[in-house]
Amino acid sequence: MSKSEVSRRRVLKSGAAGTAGLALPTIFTASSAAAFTNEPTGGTVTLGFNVPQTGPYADEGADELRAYQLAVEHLNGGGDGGMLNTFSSKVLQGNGILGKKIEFVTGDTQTKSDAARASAKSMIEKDGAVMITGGSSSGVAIAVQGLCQEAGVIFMAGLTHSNDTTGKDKKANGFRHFFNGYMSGAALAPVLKNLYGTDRTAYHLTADYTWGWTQEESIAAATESLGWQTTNKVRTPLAATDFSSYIAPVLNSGADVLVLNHYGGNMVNSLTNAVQFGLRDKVVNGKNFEIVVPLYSRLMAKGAGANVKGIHGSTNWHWTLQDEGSKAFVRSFGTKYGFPPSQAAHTVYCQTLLYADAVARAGSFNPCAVVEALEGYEFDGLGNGPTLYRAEDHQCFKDVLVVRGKENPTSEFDLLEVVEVTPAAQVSYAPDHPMFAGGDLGACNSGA
Amino acid sequence: MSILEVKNVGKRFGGLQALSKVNLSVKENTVHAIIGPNGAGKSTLLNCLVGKLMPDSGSVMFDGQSVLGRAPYEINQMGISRVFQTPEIFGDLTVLENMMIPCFAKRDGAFTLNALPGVQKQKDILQKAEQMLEEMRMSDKRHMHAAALSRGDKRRLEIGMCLSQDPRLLLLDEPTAGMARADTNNTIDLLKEISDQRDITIAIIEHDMHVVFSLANRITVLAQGTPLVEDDPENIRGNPKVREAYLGETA
Amino acid sequence: MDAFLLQILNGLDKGSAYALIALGLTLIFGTLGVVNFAHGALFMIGAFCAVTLQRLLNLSFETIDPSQKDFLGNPLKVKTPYIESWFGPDLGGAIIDWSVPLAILFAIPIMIAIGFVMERGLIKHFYKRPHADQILVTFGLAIVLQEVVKYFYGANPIQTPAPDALNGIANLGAIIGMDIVYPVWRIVYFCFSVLIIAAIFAFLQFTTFGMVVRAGMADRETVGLLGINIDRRFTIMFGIAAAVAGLAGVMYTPINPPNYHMGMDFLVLSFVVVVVGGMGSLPGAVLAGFLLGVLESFASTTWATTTLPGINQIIIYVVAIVVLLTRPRGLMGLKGVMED
Amino acid sequence: MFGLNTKDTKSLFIVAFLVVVAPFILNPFPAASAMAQFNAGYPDLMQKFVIFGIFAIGFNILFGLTGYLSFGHAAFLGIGSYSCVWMFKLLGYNVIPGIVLSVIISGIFALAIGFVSLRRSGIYFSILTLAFAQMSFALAYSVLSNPKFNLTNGETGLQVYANDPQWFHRDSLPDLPHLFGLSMRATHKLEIGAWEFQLNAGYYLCALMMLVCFYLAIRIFRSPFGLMLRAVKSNQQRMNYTGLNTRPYTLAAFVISGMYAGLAGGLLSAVDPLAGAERMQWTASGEVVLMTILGGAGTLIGPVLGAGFIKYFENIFSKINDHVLHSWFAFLPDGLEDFVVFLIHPFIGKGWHLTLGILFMLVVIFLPGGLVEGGQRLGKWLHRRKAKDTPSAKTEPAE
Repeated sequence: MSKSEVSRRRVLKSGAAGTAGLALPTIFTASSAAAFTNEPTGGTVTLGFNVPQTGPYADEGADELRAYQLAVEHLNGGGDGGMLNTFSSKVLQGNGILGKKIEFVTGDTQTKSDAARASAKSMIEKDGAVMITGGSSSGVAIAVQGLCQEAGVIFMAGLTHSNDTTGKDKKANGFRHFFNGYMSGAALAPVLKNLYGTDRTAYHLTADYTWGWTQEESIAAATESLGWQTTNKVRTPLAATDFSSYIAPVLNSGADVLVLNHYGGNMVNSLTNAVQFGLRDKVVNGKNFEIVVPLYSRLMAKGAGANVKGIHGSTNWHWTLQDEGSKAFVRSFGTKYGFPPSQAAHTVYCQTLLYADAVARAGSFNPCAVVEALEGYEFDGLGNGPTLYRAEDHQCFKDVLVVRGKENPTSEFDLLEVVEVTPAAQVSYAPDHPMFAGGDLGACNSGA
Repeated sequence: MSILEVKNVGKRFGGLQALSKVNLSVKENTVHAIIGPNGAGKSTLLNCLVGKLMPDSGSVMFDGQSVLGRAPYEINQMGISRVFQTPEIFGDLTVLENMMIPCFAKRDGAFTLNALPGVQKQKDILQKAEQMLEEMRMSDKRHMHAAALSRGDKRRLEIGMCLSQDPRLLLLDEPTAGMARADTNNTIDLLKEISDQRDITIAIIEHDMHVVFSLANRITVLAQGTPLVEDDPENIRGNPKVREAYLGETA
Repeated sequence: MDAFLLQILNGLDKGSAYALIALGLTLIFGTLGVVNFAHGALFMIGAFCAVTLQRLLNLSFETIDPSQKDFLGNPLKVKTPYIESWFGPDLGGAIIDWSVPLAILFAIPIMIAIGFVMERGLIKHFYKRPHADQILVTFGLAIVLQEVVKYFYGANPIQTPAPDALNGIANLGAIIGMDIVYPVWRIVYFCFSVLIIAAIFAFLQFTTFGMVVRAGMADRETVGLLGINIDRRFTIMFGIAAAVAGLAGVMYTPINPPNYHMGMDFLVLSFVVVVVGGMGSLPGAVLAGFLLGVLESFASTTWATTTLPGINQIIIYVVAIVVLLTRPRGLMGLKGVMED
Repeated sequence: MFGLNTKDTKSLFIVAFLVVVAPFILNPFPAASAMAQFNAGYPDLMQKFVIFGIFAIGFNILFGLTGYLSFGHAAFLGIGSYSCVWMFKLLGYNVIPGIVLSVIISGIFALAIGFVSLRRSGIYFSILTLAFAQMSFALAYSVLSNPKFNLTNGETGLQVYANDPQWFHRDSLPDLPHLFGLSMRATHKLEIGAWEFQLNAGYYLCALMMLVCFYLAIRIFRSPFGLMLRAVKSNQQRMNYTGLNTRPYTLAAFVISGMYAGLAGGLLSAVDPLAGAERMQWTASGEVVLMTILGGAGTLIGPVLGAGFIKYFENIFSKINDHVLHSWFAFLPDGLEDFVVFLIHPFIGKGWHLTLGILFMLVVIFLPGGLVEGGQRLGKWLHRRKAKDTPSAKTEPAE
């Protein structure tokens, strides 16, 4: 009996799909009955976690993956619920999303646009993922965001700090919770003014690719508006490992602040080299020489070791924050894995919750419905205070942390201390700000 | 009429005067041997003839045209083929393919982008290669890898490859070096046959007097980079200067 | 002027690492005729010898300190290295502080052992195989080695500081009345490299063993005919080359914290260095190492990058192309080596 | 047929058949089963198989035939990709101009780079090509993407923006690369029982291109030109003294393989309109070397096999995580399950590089001729077994 059923179904299905396919080649989905790409039809919904698992950012990727698994556990009703308990929206019931149990697939971006897109495509084409999230660099985030826009799925960006992600490369289907270069500059500038005064001369070392440029542009603009001078902006190759030949000219340049617009291995090495050359103990024009690292990450600070002591930078989130959301997250993450989460882990955890919540509020997995639910959405309780997902560019506006390398760490995780929580209002900018201009959000694409 | 005219050729390597004032004239349709003790400059002279080395002075004319400054492949296209001391063949290719390559070079010149028609469609080339293999009595080995051939067969193949281009001048660099007696004799017979049956000039550099006197009808003796004497074999055999310089010990 | 001298120093320092890696590479080319794509991985393993020793010395027992809390609010577990409890905080602390220099002693036997195992277990079977096969198998090995390291140590860089006494800066220019400050450890690194290079050359020049190896490099078959067991000596040379790469790695760790892919970062560069120097030429490798290091430093100056944007990223390759086109076998290459 | 001998015609037909039915044979497991993880029959991966197949076939014309080991072929892949995306930006999303231009531009670059690099041989040639490719990569990544002269769009990758001219774009055409209106992303899903198969337009375009490339490669292999290239590999000295100028032969091979690479790059952009600079990095050049050697350098089908092998690992193994492992071994008792997962864990997911590295070594050590040799050995072994069986079967009745 079951046999005949199978064969009948086969005939019907392939016949129907056949005619539909011939008449009008559809994009990504075959059955024109589906309302949007990868509409979940069974009792489960698949999310795609696309993180660097090989290459220099593999550790961050691994931390993101841990946070994703934790988020899935919480959303499916497992564990202690984490930030679900502190999240301002209460529509999530711990029964998956819209009653569908969450399943996930993982992939390796290799921190290369090509590989990241290939991996995301396999999630969409093969595994039927309805949302892609992750990444630990802006190039990859922008590449995958573009793909998701074309394919008609939602992209919830992971760690991406370039202005372009929600600037000139913004896409309707893409959303960023993480802060950006402009915000780093705007948050840091007042703190730097208080600490170092307004009569300062800055020397920039910048990683020579898009993120570095937007970071440099942002921080230079912010500090110059304080009255600081900029003596030099030097681009360093991404592949550089030894920065001595870039650090040495700083010594006699007359500058008294060195800004390192570097991330990852670049930042670890350039900071190590700068300290090696005695810059931290140097006195120029009667002022102590200072080093600033606009984008800090605890994982990278660990790589730089004692060199980070007393050096300022900004970060999206830090595990020492004492609000209820952060505490709940650190508790459930720490209990499960034995160490506190990184900011990358935090942002992707939030993104997963925010996506699930948006679907639940919209009552549909349809990307366009999700976009509508997220646009202009205000929420709280996810560790960054009251936050707005701005409709114009899909960027989250929230408080930004200014942190400093701790002088006397009590543990291997206790490397940074929060100096200042810059309120969201101070880091906000107009959607058409020149640093973000040139992009077009376009219309949401559901793939239908 | 001489086909190859070497005039006043000199060549220095650092402090060593390898060749000085070499004059040589090879007549058409003869077998001309160049002999001399080790270090006499035989190989250097040969390399100057085929474009591998550029002499410091003098001239080398082939059939009225200078060969100096030309690349080896150009000189070959002028009609000079060279057989090496250790056979230089295409070891990775089959015997038949080895034989086809010079045929292509003869037909198509130094370079032709003949990338689409199959080799098997080139009937004229195939026929010529097969015919040459027949002549070399190697037809039965046509599908063997050339590297797997015996030393003697490699030598035959190489000579066959040179002949398939119908060169006007065939240069042989100690063609029997390292060969067993039987192989040497076979090679002598082969070369005799070639010079008898073909309209070809052969210049041969040789150590082995047996080979030289079996083949050559003109001999130049080189000593210390300069020609000692040039004469017919009978006269060379009896020449005391040559005996002193070279044959004295070996003859 | 002092900026100029500083860049020379930087160049020599970079060149030290290039020269040491290239020296080992070219030793292996020259002696064994093997293209070793795993040589960068050996450099990396050397660096992780230092990391491992640092970890070993920091092996700790935990005591619970109820007065402090960890990040989850539980009582903090305070770690005390065994070394400190055995030797007292002063001596124990000093031993930990000097872990990088101590790692030299730790790394030499390990690297030589790794070299032996690699040569006898794998490379030996590839002497007669085409270079392409050698490249593929050693590249595979390099991937395996680096993934194993990544599995145990993670992907992030690991800080391995120099001893405090060598961590500061020194005023080199004081002697000539100028103000040229330079990190002490970088000076140590340069001196160390010169020492190692000199030792290798002396070893090859003045010992019987070295003479045989040099003869073997020139003509392996003839030396083999003399009844000398050249293979065993070549195995030892492979061990030495591995040790040189390893030591370069150990001493490099305080300059830049090591990570698992640092070998790959240096691999391509060191191949360029070897080829620019000339395949199979030891002095060539050293010369090219320092030369490219210095040129790279100068190309990184603002003056150079404003004159020719991007020159700092391509200088090595430009030099490689120019050298290879004007000197077919590199600066000091030997004829016929690796040309087929 | 097609000017090929029977054996080659047969292999061409076999390849054509496999390529056509690839969406089916690459999806042997039902979509919902645990083994579906190993299914490779989805558009992106199938496209990668054939595109990198083209890349490797082209590389093999240079390396397999002449023995010149280029370490910079990824540069042509990248140049092809950029050219194609530029056509999208300027003209519109039809893939034909992009693909044509990518072949032409990469051919021009190959001519220039080859002309210089081929003055040297052996490892010196390899390093020259590597140097050119690394320069291209470094420049594309940073200098050529500065705001004043943005040729490559740097780290993000070159892509089409809404304000690009796209002169021939009309609203009726898809807003994605298409072939006269047929979107490259158009996928027809076929559900047969528990199985699901995807027939993708982009894949079939690439597959068609690959067949053409494969066919041309066969013709080149069997032509006098191919013979000359093999002669170059075998003995350049003899070539020169046979009146043949080796330089133009190697240069022609270099340019042809560069154009193959450019075509592959163009197709990459055609199925996914974003061209990243990483495509030009030395690791990408190394990848095609590995593909070719792994599959069997100098053989016709080897490079395609090698390309498939590497891309399969990259895309399938990297996606297996502990979660998946646990679901596979759920039938085992708990302790044993954890133990098995623990054992396999280092080799999958983030450890896929390790697995690939080990496999490289195993293949090179035990199968010097690459996967093709493996196949031949397997064939011989089967043949022998059959041969053993047959005589015994024949002798039986006699008894």
